[in-house]
Amino acid sequence: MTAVLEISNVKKSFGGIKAVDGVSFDVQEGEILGLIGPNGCGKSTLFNCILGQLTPTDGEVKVDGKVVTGLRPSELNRLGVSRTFQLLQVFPKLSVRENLILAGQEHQGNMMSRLFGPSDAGLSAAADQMIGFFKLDHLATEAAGGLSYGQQKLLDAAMAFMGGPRLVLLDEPAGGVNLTMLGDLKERLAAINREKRATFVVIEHNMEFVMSLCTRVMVMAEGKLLAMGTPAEVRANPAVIEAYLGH
Amino acid sequence: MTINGKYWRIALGLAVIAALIIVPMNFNRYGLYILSQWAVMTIAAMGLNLTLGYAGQVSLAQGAFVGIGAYAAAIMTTQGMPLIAALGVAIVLCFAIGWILGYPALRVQHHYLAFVTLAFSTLAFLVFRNEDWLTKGIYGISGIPRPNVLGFATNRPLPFYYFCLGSLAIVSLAMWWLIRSPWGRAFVALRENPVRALSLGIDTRRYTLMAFAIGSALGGVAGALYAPLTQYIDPVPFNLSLSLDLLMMVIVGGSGFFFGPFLGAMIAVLLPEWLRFTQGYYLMLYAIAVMLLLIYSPTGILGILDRYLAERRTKAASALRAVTKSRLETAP
Amino acid sequence: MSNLLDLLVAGLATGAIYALVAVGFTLLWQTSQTINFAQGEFVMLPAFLMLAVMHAGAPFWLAIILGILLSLLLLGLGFKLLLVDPMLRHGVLPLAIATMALAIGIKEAVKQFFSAEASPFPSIVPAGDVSILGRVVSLQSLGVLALAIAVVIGLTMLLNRTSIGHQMQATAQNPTVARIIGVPVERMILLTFLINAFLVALASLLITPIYLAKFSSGEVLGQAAFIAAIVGGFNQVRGAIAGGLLIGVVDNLAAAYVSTQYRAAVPMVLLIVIILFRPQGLLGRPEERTV
Amino acid sequence: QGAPIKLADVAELSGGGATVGNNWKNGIDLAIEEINAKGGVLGRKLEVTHADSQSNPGVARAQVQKALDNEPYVLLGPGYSGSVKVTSPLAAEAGIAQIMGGEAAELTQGGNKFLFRTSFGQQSSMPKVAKYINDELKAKSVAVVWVNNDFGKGGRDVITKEFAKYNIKVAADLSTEAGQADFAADVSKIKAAAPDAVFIYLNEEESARILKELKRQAVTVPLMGETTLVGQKVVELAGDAANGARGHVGLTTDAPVDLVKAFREKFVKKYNYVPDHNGLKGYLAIYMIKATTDKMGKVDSKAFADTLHGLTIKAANEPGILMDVTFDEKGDIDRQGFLVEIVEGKQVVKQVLPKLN
Amino acid sequence: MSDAILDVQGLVGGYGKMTILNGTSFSVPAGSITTVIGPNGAGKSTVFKAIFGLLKLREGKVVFKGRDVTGLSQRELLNAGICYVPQGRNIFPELSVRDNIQLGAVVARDIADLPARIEAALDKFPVLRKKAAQQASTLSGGEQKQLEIVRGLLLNPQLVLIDEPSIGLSPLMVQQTFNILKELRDRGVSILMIEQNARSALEISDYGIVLELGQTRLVDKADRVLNDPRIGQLFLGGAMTETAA
Ligand SMILES: Nc1ncnc2c1ncn2[C@@H]1O[C@H](COP(=O)(O)OP(=O)(O)OP(=O)(O)O)[C@@H](O)[C@H]1O
Ligand SMILES: Nc1ncnc2c1ncn2[C@@H]1O[C@H](COP(=O)(O)OP(=O)(O)OP(=O)(O)O)[C@@H](O)[C@H]1O
Ligand SMILES: [Mg+2]
Ligand SMILES: [Mg+2]
Repeated sequence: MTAVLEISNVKKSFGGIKAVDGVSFDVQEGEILGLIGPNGCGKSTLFNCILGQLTPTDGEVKVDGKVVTGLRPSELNRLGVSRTFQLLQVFPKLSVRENLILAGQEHQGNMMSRLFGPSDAGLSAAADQMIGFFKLDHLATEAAGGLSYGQQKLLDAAMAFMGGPRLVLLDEPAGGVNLTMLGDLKERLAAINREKRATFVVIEHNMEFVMSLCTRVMVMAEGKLLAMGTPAEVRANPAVIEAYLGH
Repeated sequence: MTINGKYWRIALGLAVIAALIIVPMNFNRYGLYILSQWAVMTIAAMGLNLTLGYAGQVSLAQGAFVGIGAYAAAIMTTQGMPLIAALGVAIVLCFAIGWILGYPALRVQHHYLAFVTLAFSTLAFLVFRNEDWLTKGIYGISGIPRPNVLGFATNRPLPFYYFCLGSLAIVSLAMWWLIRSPWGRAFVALRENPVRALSLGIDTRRYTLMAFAIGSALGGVAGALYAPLTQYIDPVPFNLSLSLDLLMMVIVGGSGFFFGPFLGAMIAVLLPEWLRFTQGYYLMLYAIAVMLLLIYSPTGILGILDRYLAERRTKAASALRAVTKSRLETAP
Repeated sequence: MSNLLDLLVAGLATGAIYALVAVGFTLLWQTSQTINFAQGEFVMLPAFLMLAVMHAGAPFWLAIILGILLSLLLLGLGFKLLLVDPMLRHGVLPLAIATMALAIGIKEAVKQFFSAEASPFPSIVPAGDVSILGRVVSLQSLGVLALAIAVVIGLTMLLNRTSIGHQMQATAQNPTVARIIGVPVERMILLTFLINAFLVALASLLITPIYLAKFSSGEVLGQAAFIAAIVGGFNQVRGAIAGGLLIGVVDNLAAAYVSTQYRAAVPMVLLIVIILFRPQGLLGRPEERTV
Repeated sequence: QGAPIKLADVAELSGGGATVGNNWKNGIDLAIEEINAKGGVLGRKLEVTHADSQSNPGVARAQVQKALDNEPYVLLGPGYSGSVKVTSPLAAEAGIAQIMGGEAAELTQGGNKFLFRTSFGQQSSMPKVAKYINDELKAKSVAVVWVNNDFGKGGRDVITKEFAKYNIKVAADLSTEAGQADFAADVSKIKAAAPDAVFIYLNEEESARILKELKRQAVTVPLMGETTLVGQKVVELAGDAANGARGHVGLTTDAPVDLVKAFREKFVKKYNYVPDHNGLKGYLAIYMIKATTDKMGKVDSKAFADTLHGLTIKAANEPGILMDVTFDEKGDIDRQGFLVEIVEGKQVVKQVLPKLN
Repeated sequence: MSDAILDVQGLVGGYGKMTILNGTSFSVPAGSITTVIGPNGAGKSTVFKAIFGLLKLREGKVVFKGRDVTGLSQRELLNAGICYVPQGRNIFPELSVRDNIQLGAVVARDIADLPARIEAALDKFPVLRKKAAQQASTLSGGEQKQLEIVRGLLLNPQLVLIDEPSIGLSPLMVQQTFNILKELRDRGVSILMIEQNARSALEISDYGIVLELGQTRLVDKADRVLNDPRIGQLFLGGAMTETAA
């Protein structure tokens, strides 16, 4: 197995606040890594540092062995890294289908072919398939801003898959998604993981989801790595129970 | 939109085009001048509509680009060069300057961006006015010739109007193509949610600069037509108020709608003319009319149409939902 | 050297005027996220209202009171009901454009119903000069500066220390949520525009004796003040003071040491530089969002 | 009793030149009202349409085009030299006389046979100013303050040329903006240059502001200007600070001429304010039309320009013309002028500069 | 259910011409926790908006304590004793955390013990105390949600409408929030909650409502809803339990 993502000693502080305080770990190809930790422990900030949304104060991020710190999110995405956001991030005035085409179009052809080629960049079929899968058929032509919370969340996840990514970072994909749908989503992730060897890092507070989906779970607390291990190990770890799980 | 609706739209479009060609044939010089002005301003507004309406980048510099285009045309054609060359220079120059002006948009947005571009617009005006050696300063450049197009002289108002109309047609087609291409979608993404766009591999930086550059280049085209239209230019028409007028055209017509600039320019160019009979009150009435229009439809004239279409769409969607519903209800 | 001091003092005097007008921009942004392109005209108009009352034979003090009341009515209540209400929901631009049209409307109306000529305006501050550090400064300028500072302090206290102020800001930042937690949103918006109307009336009273009452004086003033507001920090009322004074001084220094022909360029360049290197302005608060 | 005689006016009714244009328009309306009250011209009433150029040459061109399409008897305006420049070829092409308010020197130099001034062009007024500065003020170095538009720049260009003839040095050459409010920096530059005199060529309001600032900074050298420095408006706006300012005045409502005083009273009565020279220009334009038409004895738009060239109109015969005036072949004007000084808030005529011929 | 504090009767309404609610009816027994579940887009949030006067209804009415409150303003509803914590992110980004919280009490009449109440709330969410002076937009997603919950419960309401409070909260904080809701219920406050985290929510609830396509599919005791196999299959991810087990 090779490491798709290598994080070494990443730090990020805002003024005096150390949001991420020296985190290092690797993600192997084909892995589904869960990332959990109390609110405000720096999970989303870590994602943002990895993906170039924020510049880390210190440390290094490698994708496929290549240093990517300082690359912009779009460049990372072109390398096959995509993501979802914790807070709703869709294009509210575009229709669901347009949202999905948009999410994939930069992975088709080049600037010129996108200017002179077909209007949908050849993605209509793929988009409709995605729509079907997430049960958004009756909403395909509706503006994404008018979707319910959970539907937008699903759309956001669907968008992350349109570019055929190799590494996907999901920030709380389950929040607000109906349990039945969530089961489907989980299966979908597992399937993509199996068939396309895509790698996932998932931030989630839904323990059932994390524990049943992930091969490995990492726990953060106060910007630092608190524990790392299989779901069962983590669930039994007293420090994790104390800081995060409760009971 | 049903098939029927589509035919209606095409028919309507052809009728408007035919009217634009035929009706002005017996207009007087003044009427043709105003219509030519409308065509020119529409081109400039279309450029701004791309930058602002589609890509969401507020610019108060479009007037300056019209100025740059106009000066390029005036200086070159009074030196005996053909307008087509001047047009090329205007496009390239405005594209390049627009590209550079786009850089601030990578750092700031909204009103901050508006003011950076406003500052640029003021600087451009000062250059037009102060650099006498190039622009003849405040005295302006007179005796700007009108071009020969395909061997036809356009000195008379009617041929020149057709020249402007033809230019407008070409620009419109190019714009239409651009907007419906994936680029157009990327521009909208920039406006709607740049953060998400970036994470989807959309090079927001390049698209932002493109939006500025292409929009500005269209400003340059408009300027290069404006110079032979008035045959005299000085710096004053290209001050901030032109930029504000163009902005008004875009918003009043309906920003982010393809036909918005056509209507916006019509309001801005023709409405004051229609109101002239009220003498001293005409600008006041014009201002009131613009305000009333925006009060009635803050999203511009095409916003009204859009509201109507949206209603039809939701009706259709509602029906779709009803179907889903009955299907689910009959399911076990 | 003495020359430099002269310029500084003169620049501060002009800057105080910009500051006083700029406060309105920052106030409206902080409390309703609106941009009023007619703010310069808003400052121009009350003076004419007062002049009109005086022409009708009323004494100056009565004209001031009536002028302020009329401003509250027209520029506060009327503005809010007619333009702000229908457009506020549709984002910044439509309203901004509507205020541009309004600016034209006000200018034309003043020209049509009063005069295209400039007229002098009585000063409530005695017209004398005082000497500070050996420099001659007019009492009027000092009055403007004092008022600008007082207004900024007063508004800052109101916005940051009182519940009303928080409610006004909440209304601006997220009206739906403000409504949900019981903020009387309509009243807050009205209050915002009434305060603005009151401020422009005061500003008009102090500035017009220096600027003269003229239909077009709002253009220059509005634009300079706008730039001052951005430079100082658009989302903080206190930014107006910093920006106003800075622009006033820079403008004067530029005219003296750069080139009078390019005088207007210098504040613009300053604006660009400041926005690019400190987008939030000198005293503004950076707009941070987590994603 | 024929149909009314149609006149068309295109002026700066809004935008930067609104003050100019509105004065001009009011002057025109006043004259027409008077003439029509007395039975019109050759028994026909005058009728004018006003159009707004928005102080923008492009719009001016459109409006003039529109006006010409309606075939007026004579075209009036515009007042901005740039706007005159774009529109005069149209009028010439249509063969219609254009009586305008622009003062830029070059307007009448191009051999246009249809263009007429209502006041001195800068090429006739500036030499008088320069001569006065040289002969009377004996200044060897002068600071020039001008407003950076076509009016100000034109004046500045002519006067600096004239100064060169007298070997007068331009100690400071200060461009200012229309609508500028703060002249502290300009005045401190003037002080630093220590000239023997200051030549000020600004609009009325800015003139008033710079006069105040000159006083505040205690500049005591003679201040010289043109009509716009010593007008009643400036005195009203600048108060004490205007005292001592001198200027050459081609047209002023303060002229020590009874007819002009009477005009001023009529104007104030109708419009409630004291007109500047643009009000006079508009008024005179109409009386030029009347005198020329009376002279021709017919309303003939084609012959109009020919008749007006070389015509002398005497105030004795046509009181509305206020002062005797002669038009040369270029359409330039010759008339009495004045050198005035503000003394205790009043214009005092120091010299009368007689008509050249 | 005669002692219903809230009675929702035949609501019909939606966005523009689109109908989302097709005659939704249910009632909320006083002093209970009632949880609404249903698929995404069923119209759950829309019902809350309708109750809280944020949606124009075409038909139906909302009765609170026997009084028709349909179409009242939010201020009036708050004064009547209903408060509402919406879904998603609903903070005032440029105000400080403390100012945000204090704004929760704009309509409060008894402000004497307000500081004490705020302190008590901050005790339950210590992160917020630590960050009280920070600008609210710099909070993490979950912290923002905590802020909203604190702000929303600052008044002494009789009925709380709370829309998916668990989104973004860590398990510990979900427990904390549910504990607070239970405490409120024990003090006699009625709670109407929407949750996708349906199992945990139904466990602390007294009643459950299943909403689908804008209509009430089922209203029953919470444990019965939880154990209804068909409901489990359709809305609670029936298969999930097996994999998790
Ligand atoms: N602002 C809006 N404009 C148009 N349609 C909307 C709007 N908000 C919601 N809808 C539509 O109404 C339906 C119901 O939405 P609602 O938010 O009530 O769902 P929900 O049951 O709360 O779902 P979730 O569990 O995902 O939050 C959805 O299909 C959605 O598309
Ligand atoms: N722009 C900012 N300025 C100051 N502090 C910030 C900023 N952005 C984030 N923080 C702080 O950094 C910390 C980590 O935030 P982050 O969003 O990464 O948390 P998280 O682990 O994703 O939490 P959650 O589970 O609630 O989403 C928080 O304490 C937050 O307040
Ligand atoms: Mg997070
Ligand atoms: Mg919902």
